[in-house]
Amino acid sequence: MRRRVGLAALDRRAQDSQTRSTHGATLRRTHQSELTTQLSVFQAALSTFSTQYSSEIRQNPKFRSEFARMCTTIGIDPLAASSNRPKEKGGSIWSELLGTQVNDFYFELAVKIVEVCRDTRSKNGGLISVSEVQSTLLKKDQSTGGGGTGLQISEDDIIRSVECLKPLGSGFEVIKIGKTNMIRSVPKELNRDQAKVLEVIQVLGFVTIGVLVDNLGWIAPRAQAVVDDLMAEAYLWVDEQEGETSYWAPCSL
Amino acid sequence: MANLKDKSALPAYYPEFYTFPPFYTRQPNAASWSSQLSQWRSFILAYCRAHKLWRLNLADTMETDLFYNKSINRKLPLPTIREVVDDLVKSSNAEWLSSEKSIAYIYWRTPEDFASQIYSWIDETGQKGTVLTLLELTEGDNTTQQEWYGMDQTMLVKCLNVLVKKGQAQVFSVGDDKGVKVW
Amino acid sequence: MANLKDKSALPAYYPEFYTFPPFYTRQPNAASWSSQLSQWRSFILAYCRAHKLWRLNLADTMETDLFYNKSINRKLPLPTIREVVDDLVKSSNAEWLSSEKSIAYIYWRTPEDFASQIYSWIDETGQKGTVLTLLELTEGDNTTQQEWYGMDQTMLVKCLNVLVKKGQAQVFSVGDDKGVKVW
Amino acid sequence: MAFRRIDLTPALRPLLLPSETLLFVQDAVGLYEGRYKVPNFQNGSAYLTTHRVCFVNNDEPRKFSVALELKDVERFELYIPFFQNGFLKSSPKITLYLRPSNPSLLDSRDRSTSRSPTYSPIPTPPRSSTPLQSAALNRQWICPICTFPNPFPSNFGHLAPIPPCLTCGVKPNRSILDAIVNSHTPAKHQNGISDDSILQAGIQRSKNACPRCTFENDQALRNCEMCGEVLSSHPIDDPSVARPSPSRDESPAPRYLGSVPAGEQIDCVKLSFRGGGEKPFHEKLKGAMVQRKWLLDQAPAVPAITSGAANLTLDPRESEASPRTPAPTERIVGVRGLERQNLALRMNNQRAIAGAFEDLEALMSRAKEIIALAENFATQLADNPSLANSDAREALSQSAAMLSLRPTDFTVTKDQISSSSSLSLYHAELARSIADFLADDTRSILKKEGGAITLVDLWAVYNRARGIELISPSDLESAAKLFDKLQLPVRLRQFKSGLLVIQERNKTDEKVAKSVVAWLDELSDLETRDTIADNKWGKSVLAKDAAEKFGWSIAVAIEELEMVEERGELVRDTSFEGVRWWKSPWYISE
Repeated sequence: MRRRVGLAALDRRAQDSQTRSTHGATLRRTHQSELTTQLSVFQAALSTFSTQYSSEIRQNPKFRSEFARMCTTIGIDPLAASSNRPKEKGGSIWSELLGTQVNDFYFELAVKIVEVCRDTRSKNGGLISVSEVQSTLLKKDQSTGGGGTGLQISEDDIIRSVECLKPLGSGFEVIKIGKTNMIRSVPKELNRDQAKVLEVIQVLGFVTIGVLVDNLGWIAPRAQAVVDDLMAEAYLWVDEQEGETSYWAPCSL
Repeated sequence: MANLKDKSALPAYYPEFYTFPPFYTRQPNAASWSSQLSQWRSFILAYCRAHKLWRLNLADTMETDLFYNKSINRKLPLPTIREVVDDLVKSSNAEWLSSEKSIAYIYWRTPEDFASQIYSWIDETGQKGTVLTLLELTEGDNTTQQEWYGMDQTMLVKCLNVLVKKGQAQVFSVGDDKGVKVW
Repeated sequence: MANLKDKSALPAYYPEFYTFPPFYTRQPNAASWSSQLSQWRSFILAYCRAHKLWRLNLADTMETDLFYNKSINRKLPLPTIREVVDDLVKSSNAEWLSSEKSIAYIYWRTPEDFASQIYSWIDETGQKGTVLTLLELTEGDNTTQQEWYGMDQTMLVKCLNVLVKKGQAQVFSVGDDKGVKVW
Repeated sequence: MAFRRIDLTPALRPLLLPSETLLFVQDAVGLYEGRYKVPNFQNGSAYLTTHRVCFVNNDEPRKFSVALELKDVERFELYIPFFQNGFLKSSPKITLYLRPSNPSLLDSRDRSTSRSPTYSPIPTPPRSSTPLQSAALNRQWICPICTFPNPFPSNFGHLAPIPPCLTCGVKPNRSILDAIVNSHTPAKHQNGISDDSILQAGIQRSKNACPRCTFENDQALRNCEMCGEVLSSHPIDDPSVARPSPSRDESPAPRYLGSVPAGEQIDCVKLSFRGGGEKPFHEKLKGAMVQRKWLLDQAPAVPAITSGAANLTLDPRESEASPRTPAPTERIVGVRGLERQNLALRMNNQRAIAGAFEDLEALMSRAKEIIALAENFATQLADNPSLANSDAREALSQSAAMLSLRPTDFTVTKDQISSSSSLSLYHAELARSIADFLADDTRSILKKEGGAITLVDLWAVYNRARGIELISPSDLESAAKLFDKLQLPVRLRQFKSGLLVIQERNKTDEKVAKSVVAWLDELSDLETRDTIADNKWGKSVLAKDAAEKFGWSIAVAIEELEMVEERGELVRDTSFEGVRWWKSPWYISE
């Protein structure tokens, strides 16, 4: 059909766009309503689930980590919202399932981790193993009447708490040295050589320049430079009472 | 090497780093040294308290458990010990006997605390107003339970001087011995 | 300890900041680093010149006065030394012997300068047109006063190549040694 | 008229009375007197508290912030126009009908500070004397027994019972209170009608004598030097006080805020909600009117139980209230309470949870579907923006927030989510409450940390103080980002290493740099010879020393020193002893 020129074409085009926009509007409206209905359906399912299993989620570490793992896989961050944020103010529905306790559990755990890292900073330079944090928290728990059989704080809980600190630009980072998870509470990253030296220390318990040269094939000055840097950051302590000077790491004590 | 972590065999007041070899080398890094210093300070005070040591003779104690960990064959060198005791002196937890810094009084409890303890003990035992010789106080059989039992004479005088300054006591010499009257 | 104030104890060519501890730390700030770099560049060149060092073996010199100031116990770390030498290479004042950057030629005087010096010396001593072995040039008893006395063979060849390129000389091998003819 | 001007906290929020708690906040609200719009009060936030309805205008909040006592309200109505998005878009309104108190009974408890002719807005008080003191000062009676300056309760009047003294609990007799009330505002009685009319009769008062302690202050002073009592307005004929003309053409009978034709009797006030939120506001208002908390003022101070839901604010006032009440109950519910709850949970035995995992799996898969739905809805909106009207975007961001989707993997951008009004209002209120928490002098957190605290430490301290219902790190981060927009007295700053720090607004880099360099010079001048190296190049310092000197934490000290280094004024000296800082000999100050 030859394109009609002139006024007829003009209003034809207007008409087309008109229909298209109304069509688009209806599509959007149906889509929107479907989304909201689905949300409310999901919310109902959630509340039934929470009445049944909420206690599990709150105090069983295995369940908690399984729930958190699934959330991350489908892109949900239940810890994003404060536990007391009312729904109409952008609170998340997960608080119903988790209840303020679980959010508070992770946040309170994170508060305690921040405090432990800060207290031990001068001792270990700001690098501490997750297991040591766990044992310190349990010891503290006992001393504050926690009865020692504390809500089992698993390493996974600790790692997740530290992860949720990320938005605070805190420089709190979970890094892996060798096989153990460590928490670094100082902004400065470890370069490859430094991490390697700490790894060796984890295996042997200490390190000397000779050991580094033999095992890693580094030339002595390079090894010395790396060790001096680690000393400057207070990650290593020096021991000069037995033959060759040896370097130990309080964080892998 | 004994497992570094297993400190269960050691008494509670031993520092966490007692079996950590570098603990016996004065750390050059400022942050590490501040944590090392504070651990050594509290260890010395706790050790003296546990062993009722009023004076710390550096030479003698060099070989004791305080400064020498036989299991890992590590010893805190003398200059570092002096540095720690100097720090204790700064916070008035210690006092050098003489300038060549070989023996020091260790106040694991400050003279003021001792003074008030002695005062309340004398008060309870109703010996206010009576004259007591210093020996009675430190070696008398009825003070065996007190914390200051066996305290060094010169140190005892220091504590009593606190009471004198407060006007609650008077120290005077009885023959070649010394006596005190508390009211 | 030598009194630092009077730097007279140190040779003149030592940099002004030789006793300034931060001089031995690679400054992250660009402005500070540029002045630090230029001071280290001139120090290395002057040091090699004074000690007639043709090659700089980083590992060996790490412990010498060049990079290690014993009096304030500070030494320039290896990576920073490399960075300075790289900068020298850029301005063709140095050349790495091999890729792993452990030894470098230091041209405290550029090959061109040496070439013209050698040329004018040969000219003055009227030995133009005669064949001279490289050893004669560097270890001959009549070149002891010359700056290039004791120069490294490979480096001497580099300087003579300058003359060859300018067509003023010809290098050829004499038995297992090398000779040069200048005209 | 019942509207009275009120003071604001440093964070531009209404200053609450000791026993008053905030119930609800709603922005995009306008004020009407009767049928007339009140100029300058058309775009601000309405704060509903247990005692009052306060209104803070967005622009020039200090000048345009008023409050209406709930006890003056007889009844109230919620009016929602029938066709909301019709042509004549009128927004829903809440009308407050005022108690027909007879006009002659002049509102003697005028709380607004007497208006001085020089119509200068109250300069934001320097940090040291926070508005807390200035507000409490101007309305006090001295208890004859223990001479404790008690604040007048908000509802004091001829009919209300006499308030007991807060410390000794003895009730003064009425004559003392009336004497204080009458002596305080002599000027008003003379001219009878309006309280803030500036046409005071030219009564010759002795040169600026203070009503309470009769100390003769200087002419220009507004608060008495001796006892800080607010001085009554200056005699008019003081030549030195230039009277700017603008205050003259204020409406002759400024009984109302806005311009109301003379002679018309206004008996109601309207709040128009242009940004929604009228229903929750209405509910909370109903609750407040039923509870009538202001009647409790006479009763002995009931321990202020922090009401749960919307009460975000950790209001400094609460911390003042708690010392008087018996051991604050909420402390036990706090972090130690959580520890005790852990104990109770631990006693719980381990039930078989295999079933739970399958159900969890099912739940999660359904959640995945919804997320997929939301995602393609978002892409649909993104593709043809023409369709995306405001309520579609609102529904989208609402659902994203409810599912608390991670903004990074979800197409709706982070700011789109936080643009939904309810979310950003939540963050704005959180930001203000944190600013007050930091500015609160009893805790002096910022002072103790040397004027700067890392965001992590602030988060830990703030949550420790809250004890329960802890706030999430991402909420704190979004709140901190609003500090600048809300011109709060603190600002968020990011250091080179990525460390986030909260700092007093007036602390600039130059000032910190100058003070650090000055400190180094001072140390070098002391010519201490502890190490030889020091004397030629001046003294060097460690981060630890700087932290001690300026009261910073180690993390902040390192960042500040690196900042000065970045400016070229410091150089570093790294050895295994750690990093030492020296004044840079290479620095040539521009």
